[in-house]
Amino acid sequence: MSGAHVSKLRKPLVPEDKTYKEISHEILDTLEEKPSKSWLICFSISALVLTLGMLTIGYQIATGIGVWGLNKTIGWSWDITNFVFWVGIGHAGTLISAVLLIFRQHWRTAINRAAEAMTIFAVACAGLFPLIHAGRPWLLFWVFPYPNTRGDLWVNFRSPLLWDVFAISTYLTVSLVFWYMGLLPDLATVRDRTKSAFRKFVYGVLSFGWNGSNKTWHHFEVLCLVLAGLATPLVLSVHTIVSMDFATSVIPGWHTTIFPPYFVAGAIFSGFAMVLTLLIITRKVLNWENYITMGHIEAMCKVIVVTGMIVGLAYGTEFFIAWYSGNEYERYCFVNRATGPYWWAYWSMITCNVLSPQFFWSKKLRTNIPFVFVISIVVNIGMWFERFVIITTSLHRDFLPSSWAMYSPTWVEVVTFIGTFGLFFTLFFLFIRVLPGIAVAEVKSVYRFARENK
Amino acid sequence: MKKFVGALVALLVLSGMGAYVIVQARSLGSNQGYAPDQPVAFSHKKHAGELEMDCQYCHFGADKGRHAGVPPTELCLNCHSKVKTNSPEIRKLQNAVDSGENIQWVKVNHFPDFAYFNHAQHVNVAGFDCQKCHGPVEEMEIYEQHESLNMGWCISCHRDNQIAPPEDHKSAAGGDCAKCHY
Amino acid sequence: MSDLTNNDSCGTSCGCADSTPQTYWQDVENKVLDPAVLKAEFPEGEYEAMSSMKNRRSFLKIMGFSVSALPLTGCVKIPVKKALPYLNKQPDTIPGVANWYASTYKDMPILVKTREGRPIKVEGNALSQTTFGGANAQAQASVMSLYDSSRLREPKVASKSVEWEEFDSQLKQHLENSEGEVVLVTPAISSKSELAIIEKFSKKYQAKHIAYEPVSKSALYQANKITHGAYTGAEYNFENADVVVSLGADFLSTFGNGVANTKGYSKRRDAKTAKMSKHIQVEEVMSLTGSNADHRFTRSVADQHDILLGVLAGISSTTHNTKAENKDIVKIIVSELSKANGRSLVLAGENDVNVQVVVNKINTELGNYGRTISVRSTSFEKLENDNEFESFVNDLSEKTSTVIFVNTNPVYNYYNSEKLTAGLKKVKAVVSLTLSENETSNIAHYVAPINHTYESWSDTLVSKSELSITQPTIQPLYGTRMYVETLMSLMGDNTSFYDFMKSTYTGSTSWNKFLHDGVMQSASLSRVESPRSFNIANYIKNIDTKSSSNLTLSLYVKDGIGNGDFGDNPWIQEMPNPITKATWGNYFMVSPVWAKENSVKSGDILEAKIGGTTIKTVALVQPGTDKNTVGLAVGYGRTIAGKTAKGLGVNAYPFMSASNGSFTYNSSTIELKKTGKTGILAQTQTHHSMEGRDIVREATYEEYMQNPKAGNTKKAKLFHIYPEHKKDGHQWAMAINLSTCTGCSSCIVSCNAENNIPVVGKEEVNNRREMHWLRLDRYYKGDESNPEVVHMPMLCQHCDNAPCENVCPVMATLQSSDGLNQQVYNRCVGTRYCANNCPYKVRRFNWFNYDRGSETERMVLNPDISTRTRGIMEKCSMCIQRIQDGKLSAKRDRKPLKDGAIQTACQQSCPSDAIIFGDKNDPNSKISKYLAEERKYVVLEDLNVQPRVNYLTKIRNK
Amino acid sequence: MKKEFLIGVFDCDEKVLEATKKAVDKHFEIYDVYTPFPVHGLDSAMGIKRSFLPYVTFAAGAMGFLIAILFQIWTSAIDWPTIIGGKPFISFPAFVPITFEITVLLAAHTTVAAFLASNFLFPGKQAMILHPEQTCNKFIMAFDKTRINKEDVTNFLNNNGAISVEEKSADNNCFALIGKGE
Repeated sequence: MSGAHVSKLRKPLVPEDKTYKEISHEILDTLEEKPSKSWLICFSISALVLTLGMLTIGYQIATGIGVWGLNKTIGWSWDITNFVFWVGIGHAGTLISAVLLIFRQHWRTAINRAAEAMTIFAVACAGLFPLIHAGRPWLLFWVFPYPNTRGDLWVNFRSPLLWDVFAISTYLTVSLVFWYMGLLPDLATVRDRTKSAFRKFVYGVLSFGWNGSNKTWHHFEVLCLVLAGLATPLVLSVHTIVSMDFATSVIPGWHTTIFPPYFVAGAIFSGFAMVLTLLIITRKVLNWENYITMGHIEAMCKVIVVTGMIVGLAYGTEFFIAWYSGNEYERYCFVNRATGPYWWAYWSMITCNVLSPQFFWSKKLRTNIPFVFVISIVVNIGMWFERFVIITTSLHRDFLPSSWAMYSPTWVEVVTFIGTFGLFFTLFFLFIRVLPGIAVAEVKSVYRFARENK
Repeated sequence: MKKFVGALVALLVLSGMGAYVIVQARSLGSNQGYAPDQPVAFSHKKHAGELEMDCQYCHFGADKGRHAGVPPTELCLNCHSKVKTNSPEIRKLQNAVDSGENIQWVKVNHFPDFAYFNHAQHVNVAGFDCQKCHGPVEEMEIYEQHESLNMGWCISCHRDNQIAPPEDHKSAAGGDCAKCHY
Repeated sequence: MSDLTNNDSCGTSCGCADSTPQTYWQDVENKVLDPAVLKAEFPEGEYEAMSSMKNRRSFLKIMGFSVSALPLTGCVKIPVKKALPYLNKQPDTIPGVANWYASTYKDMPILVKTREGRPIKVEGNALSQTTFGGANAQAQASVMSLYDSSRLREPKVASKSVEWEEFDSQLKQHLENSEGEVVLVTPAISSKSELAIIEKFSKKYQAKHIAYEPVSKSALYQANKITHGAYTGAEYNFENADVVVSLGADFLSTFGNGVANTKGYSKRRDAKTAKMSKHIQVEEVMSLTGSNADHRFTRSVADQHDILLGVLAGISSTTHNTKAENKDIVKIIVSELSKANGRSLVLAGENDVNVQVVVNKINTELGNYGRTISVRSTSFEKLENDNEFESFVNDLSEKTSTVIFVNTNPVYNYYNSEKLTAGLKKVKAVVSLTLSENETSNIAHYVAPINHTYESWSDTLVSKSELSITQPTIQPLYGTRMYVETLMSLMGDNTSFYDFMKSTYTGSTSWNKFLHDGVMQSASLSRVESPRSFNIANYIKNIDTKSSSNLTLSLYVKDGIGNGDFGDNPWIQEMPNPITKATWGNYFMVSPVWAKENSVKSGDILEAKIGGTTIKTVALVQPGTDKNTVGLAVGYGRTIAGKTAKGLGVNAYPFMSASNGSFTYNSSTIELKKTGKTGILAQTQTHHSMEGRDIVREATYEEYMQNPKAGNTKKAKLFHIYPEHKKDGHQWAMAINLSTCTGCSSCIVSCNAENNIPVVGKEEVNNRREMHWLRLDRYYKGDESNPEVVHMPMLCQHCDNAPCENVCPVMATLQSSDGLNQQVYNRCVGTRYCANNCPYKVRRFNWFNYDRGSETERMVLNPDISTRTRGIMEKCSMCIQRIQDGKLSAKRDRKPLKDGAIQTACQQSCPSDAIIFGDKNDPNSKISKYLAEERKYVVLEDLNVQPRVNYLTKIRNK
Repeated sequence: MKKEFLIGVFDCDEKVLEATKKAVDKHFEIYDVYTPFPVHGLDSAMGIKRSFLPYVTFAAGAMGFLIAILFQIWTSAIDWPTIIGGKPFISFPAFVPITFEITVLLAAHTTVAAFLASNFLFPGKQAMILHPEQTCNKFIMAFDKTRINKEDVTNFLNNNGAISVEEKSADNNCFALIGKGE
């Protein structure tokens, strides 16, 4: 594998010359080694935060939703904000693996595994909120249409919340199998490399008896394509449906036909930002600079600029339509967002989402890793505010001024939200410890891209 | 071929298990057939069957109001102050009235309190026989819950008997949730 | 009672911080039932119903009953429940069927609904010719006070509990042996039989009977004595009044018989049915009555005096130099009054004899006596007399043998409490007959509980020509005794008051009819007094018209709480004040002008210096308050009271004073300063402007007369993209007349009582989580110092195209075939999506398991309605239980359902008949006629949610 | 059951691709080629037929679509029609999202199930490994010893870039891992 020829037009996706074996080793050795100190610290903090979050949720379920800061006017706030926030983050992974697969974007191979894992963990965090936001979560199984003793009382298929149930569960399970199918060859590699009998057994079970047979590879590639084909509309549908929670309602600020594309763009925006955040950490911690290259980071920055501008356009369009519609409630709602008691949330959103990505026009800035890291976090903060603005400021002043009210979160909501970060990072740190964090087989398959063998 | 047979068997076993779970789940919480021992060995068979007493002689609330009611102990003594006064079971009644310590009957038909049921609606207005819901009480030595009394059971009857009200009463509203739940 | 502990353990403690302890409540599907509900749900329970007057057994025995809910050992499939029949047949009681008894609450003839012997709901008695079926919020809430667990349960001598016999013998011995004066202090009494017993008692022990009311109308009675020769109140006939001028008199609520006044007043407020009256109000703080006025002027008390004298001068031969700023007001009033000679009514709220004499003079001059106002004397009343009470306090000495306080609490609500207490210390024995322990009973040697009204017999003069019976609807819950029977017993008379009272009504038919109807009309109960001559100049000269540049404290009476008697009633505490929308406590009501000058915001804690006293409480910036006036409600700041009232708010009574022989409520100078701290001002509404939205539609009377559609011309262009569902059979609808709705809030409490709506407490109201299904939106319009006010009852609109229904994932809310928006509590999982998507924000979520009080207190619950546990959405059901009951009754009688046979709780309680409910498919129904009205509109029509609740344009006679 | 194989070990994807093409030309019956990643063109070189999976996807998707739409219509309009928000019993627009989701759900999962079933992959299956690095960096061309001329093939492999040619016997008992093996 020595003496690779380097293309003049494109840079190879794996910049340094490696053997396939070296690739395997560099990526998979983490799984064999004892956990590093930094990993242990990160993991412990995450697990601690997760535990705190879970205890808080336990307290909330035992006592009642009243421990949150909601009221008769504002029935949703942090709970659904966090839900939409996490669902949004959960979009980039599938998008990277599915859409980019269909478009044959080979650079995706280095990041798709982690991004997909992130998707699943984010969707798990998201799914938590609809569960715990219910007044009687122990009865939530009623949302499934199963035969029952109540004269077969079914569910309301007209409810966007029910659409959510189907959309989120479909998305979660399809993402999960998609991700897991992709893992099979790599798990087999781990299984065959490891010396430990225990690992051999565990990865043996997990790898489904994969042996690299080309008959299987053939079906496998078709399967990936099919799943990618299904996941692409799916990923668009999920945030579309989430946006319909609001778009199909009558509340000014919610009742907006622009929501589906606006939400999807926002989701990609926030998802890519989160992928950036995570991968910047991971490539540093695991020394994967060779696989997750500056090219990847730049590409993602460009996606962020584009989606950020789409989101900005959506903000402008919303405002324009509210004025143009002549509907006094709509008009008031949007003026209230910008100038009402929650003006700071609105302007935080604008600053973080529309202004901050503009820095990425400059190549200097978008190749400055600490800067990119900061902006990626800023974008996520902005996207959280976007959902908060949509949900809370629309609700707090709707039609009848007599019911106008204010909202502020309690410690329970704050800790629960932080707790989901605990869940997310606990899962993520576990993932990079026990599963191949980069799709080894796929990296190998694109290793020769823009590089010719002698 | 073997694979197919195996898969088929597995499928059959799985669907069988599923069906079993569904059937079991559907009878969950139902108390059908519940026939507890009562503190007084009262026989509906004797009173309602052989003696052909009218149900509403004792359960006089059934025609008038929400509850059919367990009859006041004094009511039993209308007859039993003369009839079979020596029976130890009857003496329990007399003792109860004398001492003021009431007899604790065991409730058989249990309705959850989120479901409103009105006897008068069914007995007086719809004109149903008691047996329609309570089964052949006149044959029961020990009274038992004859029907499942779950919502599906209520609903099936409400569907079958879209009770035609007298001309002027309009909507029987037989299927509305708020017929029972409020 | 083993089952009770069982219940405790199954309950969940609630974390909402409030002074009231949180306890448990059963889940709607919890199989271990709470006994209070069990009693209702499964009335085979042995508790003995108070079904007839004759067959009453000790209710305490009921408390010993037992309904076991023990899980079967081993196979826990369903808990074993015991069904306990009545031991004895209970005539008139059919389990699950309500009995209604006529009774009286204060001056309101009422009907009490009992279920299995428990009073659970109060409604007005429609046979009354005084209140015509109206009942105010207090009457609605009174049933809650009955069960109050802070009620006193046994007599006490020197703080030690004793048996009744012991109490009687000790006190009797004291009365017989002790030398000196005996004084009996009661509230104002207008009961024939009670007064007869008191008279006997007075005779036997040479006792002096004084009537005392902390919120006194003594000056009015004195004025009537001067002008008509009778120490009595006046009766007003608002129905005959074309022009009503009120100077600070809150006649729709706290001045006189508010319900009777509202009934008459509202008959002239519906522009469709009668010539609309014109109402002019001049007042220093915004009152409920003022909020309904066609012309309202914010003026200080001194300015009101000025206006009063100006008006007198304008219509009579007296002269007065009216201040420049009041000239216009006087001009308007005089011109309106002179257009309506003999058909007008002038009232003043101030407890000042000079003012009241001048008012009487004005009414005389206008020829109103005999038409809109009458003074009738009767021997069947003993009214409060501030003078008498003043001299009683002054004369307290060692010479006084005994002071018996009957249901009065002057140690709390007399302005000079210290002097009174010091005086009482000299008295040999202080006796307090009281419902629950209070500040007065605390210093009394003998303390004995009295019955609640619903445990008592009485006959009350509710108007000068109508008697209303009070009959018990339950055995005394806590071993209490009617105070009259205590007096009888102290006289050695061991017969019952019931027998005595009955014996005064000769002829069994009249008694039975009285008992059945609850009311009895007779002109012979009183005599009409005609005006006498007097020298008006003597009174004019005593009226002070000098404006003060200092802040003046004006004490006012809050609707509901009244003089403080209702402090321990959680329903009343949580009822938002009709004007301020504040609950749970009192506050300094300051004008927006003053607030701006001193940069004070609502919720700031202010420190006030009044005389030598300093108090601190929150400020509420109230539009329509005079800039030199600070309003403060009486009735708060209790130090010895039940769990609800204790420590809530500040006591305003010490800032009363006495002058001209009567109590004065608005003379103290007050200095206010900011403390820099903020407090809780639990308001249910914090935004007061309609923001120019099309919510309440309005027109002036003039515009309406030209075009009945005036103000209601906007019509949204609606179209349906779907075919509509067929709407046959009964189709329920409601109409609310905004012209007659006064905002009195009786409907709110009635709805609470009918529908088991939980009380959430101050903190939770402040968190904007009150549970009221029906709320009254109050909006201000125009000038901040004197805004126009609208009241709008807002409840579930039962939309045909309900946005809430679409979004519920589990179909817990859907449309019924008769057009109601049903909420199925037991199906609800609590996503709150429906509440978010409700444009009217009328859905209420159970954030916690709310405290339903003690076991006895829970007996007030309506057994036909489930109590909702936490995590469940609830809302107005249009009183579905009443609809079901009405339909069932009609079906049982094999008769068509009559229009009006079904009344919702809010409709029934409305003293101004502003709410109409019925079948809109019935062309002859009242509701159909309302729906065909030109004034009819629906709120947020352009959303095309097709509400079933309609509103009629508010017409102002401007 | 043991099976005897002759394997050629390659260290480069291009070489194994070339060799495969030639082997097919020479009519050597290739048992399978094992590669650590999918080598582009290898499947067609081996003459593997186009995967049937897309047909499964389509069929399952169509099935999901039908099930979803019919179930929603049946529950909302036939089994228990309820008036919700004034909308018709069959509110087609409202049924679209769930119909789409169920279509995707069924299509995706059925395809995965078909993939696993057709390749006989399941959790705990014992992988048949002919060379320890076949999932890492070696490309293995395997021949069933019983169906080839050993010498010809060995020569062929040696001449076409194989770094070594080995004889392997492999246990293809797929259950060995979970302890049911011999």
